[in-house]
Amino acid sequence: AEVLVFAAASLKTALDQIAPEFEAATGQQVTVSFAASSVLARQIQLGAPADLYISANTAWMDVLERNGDIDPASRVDLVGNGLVLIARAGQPSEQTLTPDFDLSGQLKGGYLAMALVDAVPAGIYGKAALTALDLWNDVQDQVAQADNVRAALALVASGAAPMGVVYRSDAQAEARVDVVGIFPEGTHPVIVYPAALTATARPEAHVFLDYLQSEPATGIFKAQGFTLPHG
Amino acid sequence: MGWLGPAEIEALRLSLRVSFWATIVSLPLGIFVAYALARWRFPGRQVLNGLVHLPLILPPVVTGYLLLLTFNVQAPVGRVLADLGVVVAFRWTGAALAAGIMAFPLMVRAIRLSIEAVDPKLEQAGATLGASQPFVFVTVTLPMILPGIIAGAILAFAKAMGEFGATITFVSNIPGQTQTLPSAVYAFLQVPGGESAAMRLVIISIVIAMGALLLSEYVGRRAAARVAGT
Amino acid sequence: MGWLGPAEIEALRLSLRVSFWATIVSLPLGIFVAYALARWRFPGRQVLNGLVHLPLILPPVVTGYLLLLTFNVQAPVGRVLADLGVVVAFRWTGAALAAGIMAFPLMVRAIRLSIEAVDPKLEQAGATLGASQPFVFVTVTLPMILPGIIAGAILAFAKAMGEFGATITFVSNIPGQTQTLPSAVYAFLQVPGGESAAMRLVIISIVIAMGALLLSEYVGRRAAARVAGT
Amino acid sequence: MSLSVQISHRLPGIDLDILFQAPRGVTVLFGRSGSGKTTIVDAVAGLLRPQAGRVAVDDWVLFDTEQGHWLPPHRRRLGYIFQEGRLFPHLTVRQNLSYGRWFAPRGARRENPDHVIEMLGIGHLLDRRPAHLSGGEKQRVAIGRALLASPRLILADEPLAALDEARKAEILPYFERLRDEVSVPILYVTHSAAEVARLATSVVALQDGKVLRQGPASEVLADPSVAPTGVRAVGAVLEVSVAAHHEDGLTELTANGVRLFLPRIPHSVGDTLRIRIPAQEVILSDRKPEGLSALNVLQGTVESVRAGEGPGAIVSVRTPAGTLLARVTRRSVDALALQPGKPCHAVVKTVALAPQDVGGRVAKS
Amino acid sequence: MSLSVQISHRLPGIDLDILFQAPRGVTVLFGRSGSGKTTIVDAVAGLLRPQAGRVAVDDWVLFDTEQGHWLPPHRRRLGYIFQEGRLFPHLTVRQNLSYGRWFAPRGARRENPDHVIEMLGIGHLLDRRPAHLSGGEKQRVAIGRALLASPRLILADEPLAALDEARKAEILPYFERLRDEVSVPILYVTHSAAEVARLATSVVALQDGKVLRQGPASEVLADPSVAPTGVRAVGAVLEVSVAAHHEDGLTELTANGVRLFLPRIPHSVGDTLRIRIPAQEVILSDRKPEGLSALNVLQGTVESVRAGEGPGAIVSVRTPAGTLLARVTRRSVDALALQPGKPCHAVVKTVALAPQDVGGRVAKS
Ligand SMILES: Nc1ncnc2c1ncn2[C@@H]1O[C@H](COP(=O)(O)OP(=O)(O)OP(=O)(O)O)[C@@H](O)[C@H]1O
Ligand SMILES: Nc1ncnc2c1ncn2[C@@H]1O[C@H](COP(=O)(O)OP(=O)(O)OP(=O)(O)O)[C@@H](O)[C@H]1O
Ligand SMILES: [Mg+2]
Ligand SMILES: [Mg+2]
Repeated sequence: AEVLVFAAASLKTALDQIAPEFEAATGQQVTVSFAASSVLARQIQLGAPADLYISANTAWMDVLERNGDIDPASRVDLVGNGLVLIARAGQPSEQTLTPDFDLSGQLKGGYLAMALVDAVPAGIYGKAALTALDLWNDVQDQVAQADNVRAALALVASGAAPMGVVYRSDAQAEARVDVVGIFPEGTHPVIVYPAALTATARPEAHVFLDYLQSEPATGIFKAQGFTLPHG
Repeated sequence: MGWLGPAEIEALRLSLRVSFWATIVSLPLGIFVAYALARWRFPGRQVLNGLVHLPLILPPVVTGYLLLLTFNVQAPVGRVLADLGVVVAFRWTGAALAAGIMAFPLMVRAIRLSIEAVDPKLEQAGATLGASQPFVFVTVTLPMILPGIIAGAILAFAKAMGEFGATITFVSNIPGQTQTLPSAVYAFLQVPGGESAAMRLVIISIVIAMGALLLSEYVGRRAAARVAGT
Repeated sequence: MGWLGPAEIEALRLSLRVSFWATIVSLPLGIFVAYALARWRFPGRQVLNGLVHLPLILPPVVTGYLLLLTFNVQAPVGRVLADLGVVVAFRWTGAALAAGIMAFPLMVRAIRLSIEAVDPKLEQAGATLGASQPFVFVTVTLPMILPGIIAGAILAFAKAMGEFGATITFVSNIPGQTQTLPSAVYAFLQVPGGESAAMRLVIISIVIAMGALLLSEYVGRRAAARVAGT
Repeated sequence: MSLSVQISHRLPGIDLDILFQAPRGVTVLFGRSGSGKTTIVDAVAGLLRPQAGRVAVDDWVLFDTEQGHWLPPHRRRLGYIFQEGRLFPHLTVRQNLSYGRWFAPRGARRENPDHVIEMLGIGHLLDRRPAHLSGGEKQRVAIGRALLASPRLILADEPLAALDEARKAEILPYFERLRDEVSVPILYVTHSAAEVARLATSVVALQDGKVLRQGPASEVLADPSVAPTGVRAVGAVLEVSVAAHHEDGLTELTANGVRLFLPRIPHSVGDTLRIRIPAQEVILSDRKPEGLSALNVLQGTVESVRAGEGPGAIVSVRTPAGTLLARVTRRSVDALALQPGKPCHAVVKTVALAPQDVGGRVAKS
Repeated sequence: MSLSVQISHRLPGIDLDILFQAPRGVTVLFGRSGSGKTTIVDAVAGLLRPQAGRVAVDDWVLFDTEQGHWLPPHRRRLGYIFQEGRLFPHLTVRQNLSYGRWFAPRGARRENPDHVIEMLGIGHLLDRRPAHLSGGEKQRVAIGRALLASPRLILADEPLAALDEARKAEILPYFERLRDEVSVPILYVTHSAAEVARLATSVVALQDGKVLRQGPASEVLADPSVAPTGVRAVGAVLEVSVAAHHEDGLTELTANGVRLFLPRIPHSVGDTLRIRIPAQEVILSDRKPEGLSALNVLQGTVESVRAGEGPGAIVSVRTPAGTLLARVTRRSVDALALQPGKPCHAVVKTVALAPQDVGGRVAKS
């Protein structure tokens, strides 16, 4: 029997490395379906045969938990992430952002690429952080919202937008961009990827969820730029 | 195909299978609906026409969501189908269903245009010679609209090969079951550094779709030349 | 429209504007390309044909990404255009460009089918009466393919109204500039509980697109009836 | 088999009000362009649904609006030769020809395809598609397609208009045979007086959607006031039988014991035929003419003289062979003092009895 | 203006090898169905590009494959009346008619549209679209469309085939006028001997894509061996002038001083005309006939006797009015001992000189 995992698409690189290791270690097959957290959550609500759900934000996990679609006991915060301001490669190197940061000046009339600020987690976090730093009002008319954080990254990487707000893990993997600013922890809600077994999960799924929290897997997550929550 | 991983080959095979069946199965229905819209006047004609066009108008995600609401195993329709042994939710059949529905307006429009271009006087001639309406359709109308059917089928196939939004929303992105080429492309595009893998898959789609296109041009031209003479 | 917020009205207006211009501007080019593909034999014809169909085959995200690479102000093409005063990146014009390109294959196919159904003998008759080829096209071919043009335009408009993947990837989602109805729908669908707001917008799209569809049916039928006689 | 047609139909262009009964045989619709001929044929075929009317062949009712009866076209077993061909462009000539055969009931009379193909001279076209056929070739294929459908009713809308005289002469006997041997009712539209005279059992003259006059060919054609294609169509029709074939290429006929000569015709001695003698081919003489190249001289008495418009008059002459019509000038009427009761001779040029004007075997009605 | 045509073209159905020179006036293409008439007309129009050939009107070269010269159809200023109508379905009859006028150069001769519309009897159709016109109505509109394009060259492919005799009689004079007054070269396809006789300056008889015979109408029609539509087309053409119109509706003509009568024709006294006397309408007599209703008796001597196939023979008789042809039986040839030099009388029925066979004014060539 295989384990069917529904995972947020931004975990693809990491899970694509972890799954073979797990299979090699346990002989168990793992299949992962990557899509937007919202899409996967709705599918689970409507009877998808998934065993394990890994969301890119807590909101959708909360919905599933409330509806009894997951096993609340199994819910864990799998990995975390940080939020950074990026620019095209070759920029002065990173600094921690403060309210004094002249973001709109640095944009030079260009756009600030973000994920959808009211819909997509990275955008929601980014808006919260900018608001906390009191920068949002200055730049809100200059925000280009992409449908996901990778598209926002692509806007900067291609040069279409001079700067963008993305996850640290994304910035790290894209050579054409540099991190120019780091959003301090407190400026936005904690960025976590919660994971939980679905209500219909087969027992083998538990093994994989455990595996994700153990050594080879956590190393791979870290190498991708994710943080491990609570340590 | 040394430069394609097994997962990618799987996605390619699945995409071909999904697009093929989506096209083949919807073709008879498409021809029927096109004929009805072109030649019959019946109450609800405009409603049918609107329904057919709906997948074109709706963002694919919405279509996928509506499909999910309709065909999931808990919904009435899905349950009835499941009792009949047809499960589409999270199966490749569901991907084909989504692709077929998304491609349906293109197919119907192309075929309908061709039917409207057939001179009813020829169909009448068939009737005077003793052919009933279905027979006239098969022996006169159908061969004459062949270029339109081919055009419609190829549009549908191409659309099915490229369809992604409705599919992933409806049947998710499960490798080997519902992960079509575009879904795989999407997944690659969601992660840093996935662009080159994505492009590889895109090029494969292009090659296949272009091949189908060329073939359809050839077949369509032959069909048209038959009518034009020699 | 008390139940629509100002942002949504804005998105609706923008969607209409984008779809309208995408359709109108691409229509002459669509007719030209359709005519060339239907009636001329030239080297590179199949390449043109393939290019036209490309947006249909590619996942919209890829199309949007390619547009982004081509038209952003850093890219050569984008820079040339910017020097000419035409900026499409992050503008509604860019959204229209994306929508137009995505809809182009549908438009061309419909028009091309109609052109292929026009009897060249009628065009010859025009020529013997002294009309040069462009004149014959305008006075004979064009009126006769009007139903096809209308079908093509309406398909394109509907597609443009529903287009989302390429648009958001290319010009992103800037309220008032590039936030079209489908982007708004997408955004609503990303958050828990956003479904009802999304459906409200979807219904608006449907109403508009169906209105356009009915209108096109009516105009198309009148055009066809003219040819069929009173 | 008699055909009864009653149709009322309003169109923007024309008000159709048609009522006629046609005996078995060929009913010719005759009338100027736009008088409604094709519309009537379409209604009989079921391609047009008249606002009111009834069409029946004997008691086989094709439609009857009063009873709400409507036989769809494909159930009418038609052989419709359309005015504009309407060949199937995607089928070869051969496939066009055999199209109707798929639907003919098993028991139906079958034409011999080879014979029809040969008669129409389309053997070399069988594998071509219609697009590049010449106008006459298309029309011939259309005729063949209709004939090979084993029809119970033939509708022919100017079937020979696009053909040359020689080809017409080859095809006409075929329609005669259909009329006489197979007794398929035929509704035939033509502008040609020769075709009317030769084929028509009954003629329906139309004008502006109304029946102007209807009756046996011999009567309608003898009436100069209606002859719809002009005075040239006026003529007498005689019933004759073949007496002998002579060696110099002439055939001798007897009409009530009177001898008539005409160029060799293919009928056998003893056959009964109808021949048409156009009024304008007849010369009258007040004495027995001598030394004339014309071989046929019939003695008779003037029955009536009808002056038409213009300089001509139609003189009918009772002869032992039957009543002849002669179209002469009024000047001649005066010069010869032609008036009822006056004895005279009718001179008919042999060759004026050309094959086109010779009808086939007279149907036994 | 003379038309020179040379075309070589291979088609799957036919090998075309055509060479003819036509004098100013109407050149009639005559030949059986499938003999290549439409193909030639298409080549002249530029709708077909022959593999080799040259077509010129005087020194205005339409195309010349050797010199690589090719005038596209729209530059040829054509009035092409197609065999199959080809009306624009999306335009009203009025718009169809005026289509060609947009492109006629400013200085071009303009037909009066009202006159053409009246002649064609399509005034009541002007606001309709072609789809539901009758066959003959379509054809008439097609004729009007071509004529109103101010053409420098008229191509008419069986323009009158779908029309009734009465309508033909109304339209034919119009072509005559074009030929005589406007001197537009006309290439005219027809199967009707009457049309040939009336219009043709020159006749080109075709067979299987080759020119069988070509020459002036009077010569080709007098030759029974080529007359492509059968022996009925054989006849003599006389040049006559109008002498008087009589009160009883007859018109008196003189042909070299010989008087001939025929029903009133619309030409003025003094006009020069051509009339055709079909060979089969002529009776020969070895003595002066008396008491005959025929008004025209011409004295002459037999010039030649040509026996054709079958029972007939063509006798040509030199008369003061010109040479007449008579088609008689061989039996009569023997009975009257007709042989060259023998004096005889030719009897022509007045009414046989029907209006259809009266040509318009003779063009001064
Ligand atoms: N659907 C229609 N709408 C309007 N007018 C029509 C329609 N159908 C026929 N007519 C008119 O009715 C008249 C009779 O048409 P029909 O085709 O029966 O003529 P026809 O006698 O066959 O003439 P032809 O010898 O020219 O073929 C014509 O004037 C035609 O224009
Ligand atoms: N494109 C073509 N391919 C093959 N055969 C052709 C083509 N065009 C014409 N033909 C053949 O050439 C011959 C001459 O055709 P054309 O149309 O010139 O005849 P036509 O003399 O006009 O006859 P009709 O009096 O029947 O109209 C026909 O046998 C026809 O089938
Ligand atoms: Mg008709
Ligand atoms: Mg022809």
